Amino acid sequence: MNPYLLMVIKAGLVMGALLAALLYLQWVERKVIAHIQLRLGPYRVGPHGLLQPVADTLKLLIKEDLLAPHVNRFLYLLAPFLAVTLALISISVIPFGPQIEVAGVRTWMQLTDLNVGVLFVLAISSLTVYGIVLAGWSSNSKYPLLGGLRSAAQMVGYELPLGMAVAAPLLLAGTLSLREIVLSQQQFYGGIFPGWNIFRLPFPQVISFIIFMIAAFAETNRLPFDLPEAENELVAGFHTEYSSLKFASFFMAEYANMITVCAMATVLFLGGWLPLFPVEYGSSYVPSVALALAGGLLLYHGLPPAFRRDRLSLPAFGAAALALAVVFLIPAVQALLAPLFWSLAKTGLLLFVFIWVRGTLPRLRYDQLMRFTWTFLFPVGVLNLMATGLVVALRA
Amino acid sequence: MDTVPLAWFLLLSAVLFGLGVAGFVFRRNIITVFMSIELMLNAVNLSFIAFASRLGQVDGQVFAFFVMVVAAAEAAVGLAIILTVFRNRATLQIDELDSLKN
Amino acid sequence: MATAIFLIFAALAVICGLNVVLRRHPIASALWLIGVMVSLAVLYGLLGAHFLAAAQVIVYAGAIMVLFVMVIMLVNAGAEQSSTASRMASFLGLPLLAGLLAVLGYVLWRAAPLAAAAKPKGTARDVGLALFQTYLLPFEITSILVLIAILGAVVLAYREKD
Amino acid sequence: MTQHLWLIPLFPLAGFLVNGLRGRRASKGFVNAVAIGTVLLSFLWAVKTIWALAPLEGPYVERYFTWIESGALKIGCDLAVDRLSAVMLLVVTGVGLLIHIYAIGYMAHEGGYYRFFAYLNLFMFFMLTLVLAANFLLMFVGWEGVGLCSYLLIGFYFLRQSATNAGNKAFIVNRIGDFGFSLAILLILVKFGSLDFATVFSKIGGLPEEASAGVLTTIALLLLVGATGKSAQIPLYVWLPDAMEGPTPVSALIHAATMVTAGVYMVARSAALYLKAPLALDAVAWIGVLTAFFAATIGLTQFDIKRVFAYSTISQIGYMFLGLGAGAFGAGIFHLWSHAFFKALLFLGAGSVIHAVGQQDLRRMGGLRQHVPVTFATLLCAAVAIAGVPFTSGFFSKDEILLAAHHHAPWMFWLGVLTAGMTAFYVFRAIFLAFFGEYRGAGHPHESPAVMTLPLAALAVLSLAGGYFNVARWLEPLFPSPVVPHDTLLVGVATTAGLAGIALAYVFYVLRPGLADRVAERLGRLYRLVYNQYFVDEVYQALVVQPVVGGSRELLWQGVDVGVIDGAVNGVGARARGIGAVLRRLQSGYIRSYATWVLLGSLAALVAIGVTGGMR
Repeated sequence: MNPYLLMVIKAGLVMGALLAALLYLQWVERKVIAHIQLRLGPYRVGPHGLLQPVADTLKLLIKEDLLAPHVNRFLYLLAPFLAVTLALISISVIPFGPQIEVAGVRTWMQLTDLNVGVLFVLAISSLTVYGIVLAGWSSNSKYPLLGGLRSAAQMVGYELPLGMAVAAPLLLAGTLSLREIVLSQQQFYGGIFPGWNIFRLPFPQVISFIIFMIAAFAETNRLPFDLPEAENELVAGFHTEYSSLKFASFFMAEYANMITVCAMATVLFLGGWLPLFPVEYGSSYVPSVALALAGGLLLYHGLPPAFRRDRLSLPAFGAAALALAVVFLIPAVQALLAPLFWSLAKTGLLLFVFIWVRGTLPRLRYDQLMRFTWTFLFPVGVLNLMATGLVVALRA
Repeated sequence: MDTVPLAWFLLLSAVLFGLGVAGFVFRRNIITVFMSIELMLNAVNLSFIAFASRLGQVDGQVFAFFVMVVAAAEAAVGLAIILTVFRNRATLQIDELDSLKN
Repeated sequence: MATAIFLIFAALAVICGLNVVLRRHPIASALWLIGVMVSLAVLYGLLGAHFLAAAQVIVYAGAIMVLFVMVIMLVNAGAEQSSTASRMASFLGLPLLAGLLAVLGYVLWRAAPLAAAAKPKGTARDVGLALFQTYLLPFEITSILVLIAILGAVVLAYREKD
Repeated sequence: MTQHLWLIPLFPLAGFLVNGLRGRRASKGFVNAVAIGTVLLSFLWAVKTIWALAPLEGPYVERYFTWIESGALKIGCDLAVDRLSAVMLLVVTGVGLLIHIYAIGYMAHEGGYYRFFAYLNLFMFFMLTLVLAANFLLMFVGWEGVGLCSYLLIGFYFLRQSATNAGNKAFIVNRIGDFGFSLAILLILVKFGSLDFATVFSKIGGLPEEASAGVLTTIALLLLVGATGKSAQIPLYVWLPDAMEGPTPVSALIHAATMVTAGVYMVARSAALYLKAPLALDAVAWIGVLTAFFAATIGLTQFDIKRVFAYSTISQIGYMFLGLGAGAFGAGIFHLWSHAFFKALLFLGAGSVIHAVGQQDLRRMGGLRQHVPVTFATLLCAAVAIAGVPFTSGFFSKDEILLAAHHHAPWMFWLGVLTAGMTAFYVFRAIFLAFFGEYRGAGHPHESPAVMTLPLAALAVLSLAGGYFNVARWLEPLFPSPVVPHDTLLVGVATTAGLAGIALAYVFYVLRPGLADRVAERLGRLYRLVYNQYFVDEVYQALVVQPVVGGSRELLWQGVDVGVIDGAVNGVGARARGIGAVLRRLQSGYIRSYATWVLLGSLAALVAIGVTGGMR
């Protein structure tokens, strides 16, 4: 098969899935936060508000595109473009599954593998700050400027612990290629316990993982580190002056970044597409079981639904889940999709943690934020890296 | 894959270096002057890496790496100096910073 | 293919470099400079120096230039004004620059062509081995230099509380 | 099994560090405990080491690390013990310990208490280094170190002008000797390529007799210059009487028992060298006997009790040199051994007297027998020992030396006997003046505390009994002794001289108290000459000091320094200022101008490289 055509197909698939995920991640977030706060969340547009993202997108598309007279036009327009582009690029090197064969074509479930994949992701993520900084600067107005400045300091500050946290598992893996990093976590301790980097002996990387996640919160400007857009201090921070589609771009960039860092965490620490326990113990059936459980739950709630409006949607989704569970039992599909399931499940779990944290933790003060990274997170990261390096060197 | 002649890289490097020199000599804003220096460093790095690549050695890349590290250190200190100067003199115009005269 | 990539990004680098020098506003210069750096990163990749390509983006574009942009924003620098205080630079600058470029061009023109090496090195492993074996001492000294620079920057920029 | 010799000097060093750094704020009890404790440990370790190494036939060497390495030259930090240094070790640590204890009482009411003990400990460290050193350079370190401590302790009462002057004098005069010593070390290095005692001395044995006599004699004479400086021999003895400005325990420890005998030790250590340089050995004997005689004559006339003993020390060390020079190295060291006891005792006793009456002039004492009985009794022991009364320590050692001297050159023997008589006379003169007759001073003299009298008693026992350990015989394996027939007649002559001296002193100062002054009047000019110490200080002042000071002031300062050096410096400055005035034009203050200059420079450099063919 023509490699360029294959590339285009794969890119199309990944892009479509990513954009859909971006749309619905927002819905999931609103729903989860609503449930944390004992509310229902979006409910009106479509069943359980499932069509809300579509409505929102429509709204943003047709809103008036304001262009304030005092802005630096070129940069003002460049900033959201830059933000969203950089946020979407990183996904291209992240592997979602092993080599598969579809209709006689063998390929990896990954757009491309660089031998410096990790560095590539770090490089791209170090550029994302420009989107925000430029937005803040070009708006030519007080709050965006402050938001941009804060963002620059914050992202530079948290990039260091992030790098330290990433470097530690790299020492264990001995490669910079994301695909090989996943493959290096294949073994099982005692035949059952996963050898993911987070548990990987001789020096478990739990500390690196925690540092990575904390830094990831800051890098994506999420609560409790969303100082650049702290609405009670800075109105809306760097995107105060933005509206319409450009505003949506920033939103998209934020969610895309979230997905990227969660996928990175999955690859680096949680074994990527590798199952939780060996295939011999039936890990390939986990997707079916999970889907079946979900379907059962939906049917249980849906057959006499609590609200009348759910009388169709709940059973329908339940049935769909059950059907999917059956599909996952087909060996060919199972071999294809089980790794994908694992990788998406882990990423999804981490995304849930992101939302969960947003629903629970208050925002930090700015000085606390900076002090935390420079005086605690970075030193701990360095110590952790040194300990890992020492252990690895001693074992070598 | 065809290879690009080394001379092209060196030419590009020379052009960028010349641009950096021009910025250094003709620009009046101290930050821009500083950025011109970075441009020159980058141009030199390109030469280093081009030579390293063509000679099949890694030493040139290591040198470029050191240049980057030193550039980072230089940027940190230089920008701190610029900030201090701005704080004391409230100007970034390079020609106004002439207290060494007489 | 490689030639095409080179031509595209070399042109990009030169355009960006021209803009660095020609734009009046420091922030514009900074952004164009980032353009130069990213273009150069691509060229490094083309030369097989993948590690340095990544380092170029991470260190230069991601750290140093962020610092520049931050400082520009902090001091809220406006477009620069022209001044003619330095007669030396105004009269001698251009001829000297032309002379420098002429000499460099002469050197390039006279330089003997180098045969392409069999296999360019440049992966993280190659650079890492060179750094931590052959160049271990310089590397460690550089780390001390960076430490001193950090201290120096902190001391310089620290505002004494009255 | 290693003996950890390094511990011996290390203990006092630790004491010095503790007392020197923390002593100011510490209590006296703490300072005492540290100072005495470290010396005690050192003493015990020395005894233990010698015990463990007995019978110590050959030298025992411990090599620690290479101190200096340059080409073929390799100087180690090595310590060694043989019988010679064992004797010195026991003297230094044992007598040192007693004097430390004594000093507790003597210094009880003085300022700078901790400083005093810190210096004493430092002195012990350097002295032990000197004794234990296994090569000349390390020995030189100890040598210089004890000189430093001597300077510090002489000038201990630094608020007194005379004390600081005396300290300076001691230091400067010693520099002359040290210069000789260092020259000797360099010569040894050139000649033998090593400074290690064992290497050097074994190489000496293999040298051809005639070919190397000149160099060896030069080395030996230079070493002798060093020894005369440190051991206060003619012509460099002038510092020792003035050194009595220091506290009395210092006089006892440094300027009687240990440091001043370092020269004797050094000559004995280099015995192999001197035996190959008979001329130098003769010089040693000459210097020794002349010093002994002249110092004794001066001692006859002095009224400061410490000065009397100081000249006595010079004289006695002269004896030791005489012994060495006569080839009886063992006898010299034997006298060093017994002298350490009785001279330390004399000084400590004198200190006790000074402590009792508050001043040092013999004319202001008298009749102290009843007031300070213990001091009197112990001083008497020391006096009989130094006078060579039979069966005391001085009797044995002095006789060994005089017998050897007779064997070497009879006139030296007779001069020595005369000196022995004078020695007995001036020591007992001091005793009689201080303890007999009527008390001529003011106030009520009182006996010293037990902490002072107990060391006195211990030293008294050693002074009387120390001669029964025949050091000379014990050292025989080290030195090829000349066969000296024991001649009872000669011994009898020497002893009689001593007893006669005592009797004469008794007549002059107890039986007929006015006689001494009448004799002095009768002798007139000669008495004044001796009383003023032969005007040696004045002669040195006129012959050496004045020309040097004058020359420095007129020629070096006004001429060379002001004219040439200052002129050159000022000229350079003026020239630089002139050039700077021109170059200042370039300093426009505009960074861009500088940048242009840099551009010009780099362009020029490129072109230069191209022109010179660096570019192909």
